[in-house]
Amino acid sequence: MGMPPTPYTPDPRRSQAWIPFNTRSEQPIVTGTSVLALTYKDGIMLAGDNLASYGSLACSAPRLSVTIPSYTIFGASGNMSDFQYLQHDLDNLIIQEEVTAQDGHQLGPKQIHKYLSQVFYARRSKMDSLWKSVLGGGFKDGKRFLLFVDLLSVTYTVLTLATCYGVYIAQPLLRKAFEGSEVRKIKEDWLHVLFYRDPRSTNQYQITTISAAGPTISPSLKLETEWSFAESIRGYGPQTQ
Amino acid sequence: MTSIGTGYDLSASTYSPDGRIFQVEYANKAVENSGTAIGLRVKDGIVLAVEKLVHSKLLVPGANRRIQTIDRHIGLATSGLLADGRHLANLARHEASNFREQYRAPPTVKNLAERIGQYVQVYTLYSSVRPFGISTIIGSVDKDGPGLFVIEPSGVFYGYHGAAVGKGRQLAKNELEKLKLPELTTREAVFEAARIIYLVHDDAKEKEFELEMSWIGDETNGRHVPVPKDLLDEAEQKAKEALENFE
Amino acid sequence: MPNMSAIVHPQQRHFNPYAENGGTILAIAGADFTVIAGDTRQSEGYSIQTRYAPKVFRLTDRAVLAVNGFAADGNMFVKKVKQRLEWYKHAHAKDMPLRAIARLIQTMLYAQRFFPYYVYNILGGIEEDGSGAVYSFDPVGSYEREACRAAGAAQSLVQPFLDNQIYFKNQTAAPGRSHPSHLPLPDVLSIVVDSFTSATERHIEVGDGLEIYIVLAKGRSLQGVEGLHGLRELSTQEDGERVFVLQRDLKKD
Amino acid sequence: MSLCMLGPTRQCVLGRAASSNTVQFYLANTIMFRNTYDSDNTVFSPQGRLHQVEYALEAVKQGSAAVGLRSKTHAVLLALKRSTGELASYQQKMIRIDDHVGIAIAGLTSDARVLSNFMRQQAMSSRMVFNRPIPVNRLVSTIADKAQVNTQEYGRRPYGVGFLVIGQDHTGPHLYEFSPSGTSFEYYAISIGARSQSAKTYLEKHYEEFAESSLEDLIRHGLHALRETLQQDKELTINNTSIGILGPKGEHEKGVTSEGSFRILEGEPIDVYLKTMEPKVTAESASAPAPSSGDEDVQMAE
Amino acid sequence: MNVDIQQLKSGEVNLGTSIMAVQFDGGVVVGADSRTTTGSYIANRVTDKLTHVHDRIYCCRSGSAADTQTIADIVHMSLQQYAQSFGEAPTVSVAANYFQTLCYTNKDNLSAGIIVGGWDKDVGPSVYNIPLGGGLFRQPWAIGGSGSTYVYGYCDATYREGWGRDETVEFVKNTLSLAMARDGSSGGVIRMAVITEDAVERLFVPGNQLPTFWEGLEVLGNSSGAKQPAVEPMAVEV
Repeated sequence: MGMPPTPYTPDPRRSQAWIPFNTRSEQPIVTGTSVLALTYKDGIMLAGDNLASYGSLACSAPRLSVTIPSYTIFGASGNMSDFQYLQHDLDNLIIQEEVTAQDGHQLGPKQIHKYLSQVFYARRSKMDSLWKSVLGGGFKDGKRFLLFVDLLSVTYTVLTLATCYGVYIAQPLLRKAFEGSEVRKIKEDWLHVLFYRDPRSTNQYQITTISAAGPTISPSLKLETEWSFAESIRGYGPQTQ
Repeated sequence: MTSIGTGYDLSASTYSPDGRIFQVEYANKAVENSGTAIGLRVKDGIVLAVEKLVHSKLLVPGANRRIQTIDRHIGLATSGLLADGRHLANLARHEASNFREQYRAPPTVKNLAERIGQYVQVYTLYSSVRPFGISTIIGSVDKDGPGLFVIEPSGVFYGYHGAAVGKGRQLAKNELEKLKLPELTTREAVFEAARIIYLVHDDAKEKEFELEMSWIGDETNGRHVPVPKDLLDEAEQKAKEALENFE
Repeated sequence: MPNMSAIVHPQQRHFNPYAENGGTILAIAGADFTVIAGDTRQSEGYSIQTRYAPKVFRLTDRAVLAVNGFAADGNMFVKKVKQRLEWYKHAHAKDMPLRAIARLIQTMLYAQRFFPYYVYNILGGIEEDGSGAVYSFDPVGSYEREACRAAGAAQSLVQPFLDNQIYFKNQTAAPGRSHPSHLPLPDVLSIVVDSFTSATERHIEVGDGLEIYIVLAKGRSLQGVEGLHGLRELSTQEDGERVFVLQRDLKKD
Repeated sequence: MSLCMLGPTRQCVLGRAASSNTVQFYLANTIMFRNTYDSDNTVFSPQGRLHQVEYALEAVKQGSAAVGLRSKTHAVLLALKRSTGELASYQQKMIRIDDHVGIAIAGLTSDARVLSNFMRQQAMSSRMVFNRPIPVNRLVSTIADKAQVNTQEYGRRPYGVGFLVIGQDHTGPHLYEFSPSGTSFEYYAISIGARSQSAKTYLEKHYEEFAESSLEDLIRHGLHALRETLQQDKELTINNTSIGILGPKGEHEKGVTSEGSFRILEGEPIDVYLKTMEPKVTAESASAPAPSSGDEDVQMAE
Repeated sequence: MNVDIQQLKSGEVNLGTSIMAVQFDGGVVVGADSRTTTGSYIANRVTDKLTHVHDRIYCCRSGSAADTQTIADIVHMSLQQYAQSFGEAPTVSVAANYFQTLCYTNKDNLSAGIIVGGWDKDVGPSVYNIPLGGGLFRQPWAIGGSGSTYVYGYCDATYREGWGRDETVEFVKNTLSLAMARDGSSGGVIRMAVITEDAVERLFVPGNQLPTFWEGLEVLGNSSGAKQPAVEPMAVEV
């Protein structure tokens, strides 16, 4: 009908079918930034700020979660809606695997890690990734365990972990100091650095821990910050007034 | 029994000339022959108890549970064919999970009883299936407070303050009627339930039995869990004493 | 809404389902043994994700598989191979022979021809005739049996070294003598350790730890490496082929 | 074993009932024969029983016996293998499901193969998704649930096989019985198959000793129980006996994994265990009543 | 005939919008402007973006008109079914979750930012925000649409807990009018609905009676009263 030929565009209704790479449009929209995690003497500690960013617009939302009654805590960076989906999915899993069975065979952090990696792998193989990275930890049968899964289902476990900006800013410090006794203090120091340097972060944060005593999750806490040194700064070079 | 040999009792899809469906009645027989199950709906919670007949002393005590958990806050006890009970429990779990998926909220026990009732009823319609050989007690504390329902093999379901199914149901109902259920606490109800199960158990005819109990209430944080060992022991002890005094 | 232009009209984003997680693997076949090794660093770009992520896996008492490339695919692939082997064991009440595992891996890789597992596999072990064997694969299943092979990030550094040390390329034998066709186990182990030490020096994605698996033919001894520090046996049978693993540190910088 | 193994007299009734369509025939026969409520699994008898299911339980009893028992550390299965003749090999009575689960079967071998394959799939998917050995109780429940469907829908027959399942998890070893009625129970010790009641009597007499028994003692008890199911002139031999073990390596064993994975012993390796058996007191066994072929363990209702 | 979907998308009718919902003690006030655009053309200047989905539950729609209408219709139907099968009105949370599920599962193909507000007997008034991408956030107040970015600061500075109906209506009216003034894609009239246990009351502010604020100087200098020096031609040296 006299229309110029158009280049191939995928039909969204055929999303089940094979789609060549680079044609699917997808991106995270409401996102969360760094989460930090470390192994300490008695268990695992996670920290993250309470910020969901909509582009550069800031909203507040918690990003840490405890799966009860199992032995796992987790936090997430990336798409907030995918985080909520995952919370819901894990809740269903816990009901199915633990609550209704009530036979003492509870899923430990290692099992949850495996499960998450399977979910993430299935989604990335459908070219429909859960656009986020999950970082979690757990404590079961006297053993502590830190886990990581990202949108490509790349998984690993180490003693200290961080996502987003945290990888570059906090992780080197984490690695050096992780066996220190005042873990909470260390955590706050890193959150400081992150707040000062990550434009998508805030000074309100939460900390969650898991140990032999079980999981805990803090209320929203506020980071005291230091700006007074800035008052006397003038210009960028020779300027003095 | 007038039904036998008429030929009208061989299929769930056949009425007798006087309008009865014998297969459903026979299914009820399967229930009437098996261990009693009771449910108490009280002021602040629910207690379920079953008389678990032990057919061999080689069985591991406490291992073969007959009360099942459907969702965090929902429990289910059946009397009748054991395997049918598991089938229905799995169905109920499926329904509960569907409800959560759709409404992102925990299901109420009334919703579930309704869905289970519909499912059971379908098995009374066709010759290609048989009715469920179980009566089901389902209980929960949900947003509407404590709720207790019984689903019969015919698919009908009713709400109760106190429910009893199985072999000793008549005696159990008499006992339940004597109680002021809406005034009892869940903890008190545990003792009453234990006493009733011990009372209706007929040791002259029956082999050994095991008492299995679960509860939902403020003390369990709204969750359906087995009654803790120490409380169960205490309730059994009291029940045995009561039985001796009774006799 | 902020950036309406960016958000309301979804941008064409390039979702790449693959990542490159670094590391290097190699395998060398001897006359009656095979050595399969890999480093344990896992990285993405310039950041090290973990210093210990195994890349070499025992499949049976006579087969060991090393995988390298995209870690998620690698882990999934190994798991699937293991499950196929489990079914084989259910059906035949014995472990699958090495050459059959090699063929199985070829089939499994090619089945994903149009959305490949982005992994390079090296399978090492003992054949039914008792000889050491190494099979190397490309991501879509092309494979061949070789005497030695390196793959992964530092392939271009390690393979020429192996060519020289194992195949004696660019070496002239002393007059009247010829190169041996197979090296003894202690020599092979030092070549493996040297390969990884050098690769760690010159390649940023290699390092942290080294895992060396040794598979011995039925009835063969460890040929003088018994006393090695940290040598652990993984065999399930005492009278068949035997598998050992040896762990060594590599530089962590 | 063959598929046609239901009680011969009932089979005859079935055949005739099926060939006649007249109501009169039914009327006449309900008086003469036991009932007409046993021809398919979607019919309850007036007593609320499911005869087809009960017959399936009979099919289990046609199979040779299997015995299972456990201690605090081990679970073992012992089974009697039949051979159809001098030239034939012995049947397979035990199947490995996973490292931590094994089963012994009695009844229709072909049904057992379908169900055991299903169990293997379940076990593997648990390892795939959670990297966890499947909890044994859940594994047994899944096949019980599968079997229940065959007791309720037309056009199917209940499975004709019973299993003894042993498995171990972090709470130790376990023993379960699965039956075609769709139930599963956990036992300290139990037997299924032909003349299993005799074995059960032995087990009931001794089960309190099992918890603290060594593997060797446990096997000896198992062999004693299994022997009770033999016909007068028969003996347990290395050819007709299978032993399945779960738990740490025993005195006479070689090449057992550190987790104590499931292994099946057949032939020569079991000789050492057969030798530990105490000779049977013939006088007592002669006076023991022959096990009835009644339905003492038909347990649909409970 | 080939149809380029991307081209269709760019030509579709958009609710370049200012929408809002605020919770107060006895209920919720929802509000919206009335402008609908196709590109730079105002397709409808008196749109009603407050959509009834159940007796005491409304949603405010932003994004593609077609997408959000379809979603609202589906949720409307689902809530009717809910009320029929359970014999009671759905909660706002149930409605919000319906929206969330639709927006999340189809996030790649939809442009829809929705705010749900209403009253139910379980929790009283509540407001849920479902931005692009399909997350679900319960908030005491929510603003959305392209106009909202201009008034976040105003809302943060002004909103107080414990307000009654009238203060809340005033807040919504002012916020929307400020947003409409700054956002070219918003405009027209203000429509509001006050949802309480007893009733839903519709409020309307015509485009010529919007609250006004500082609006700049119409012609630079005129309103300041200061004398401007006369403009003279530049002196040029010859």
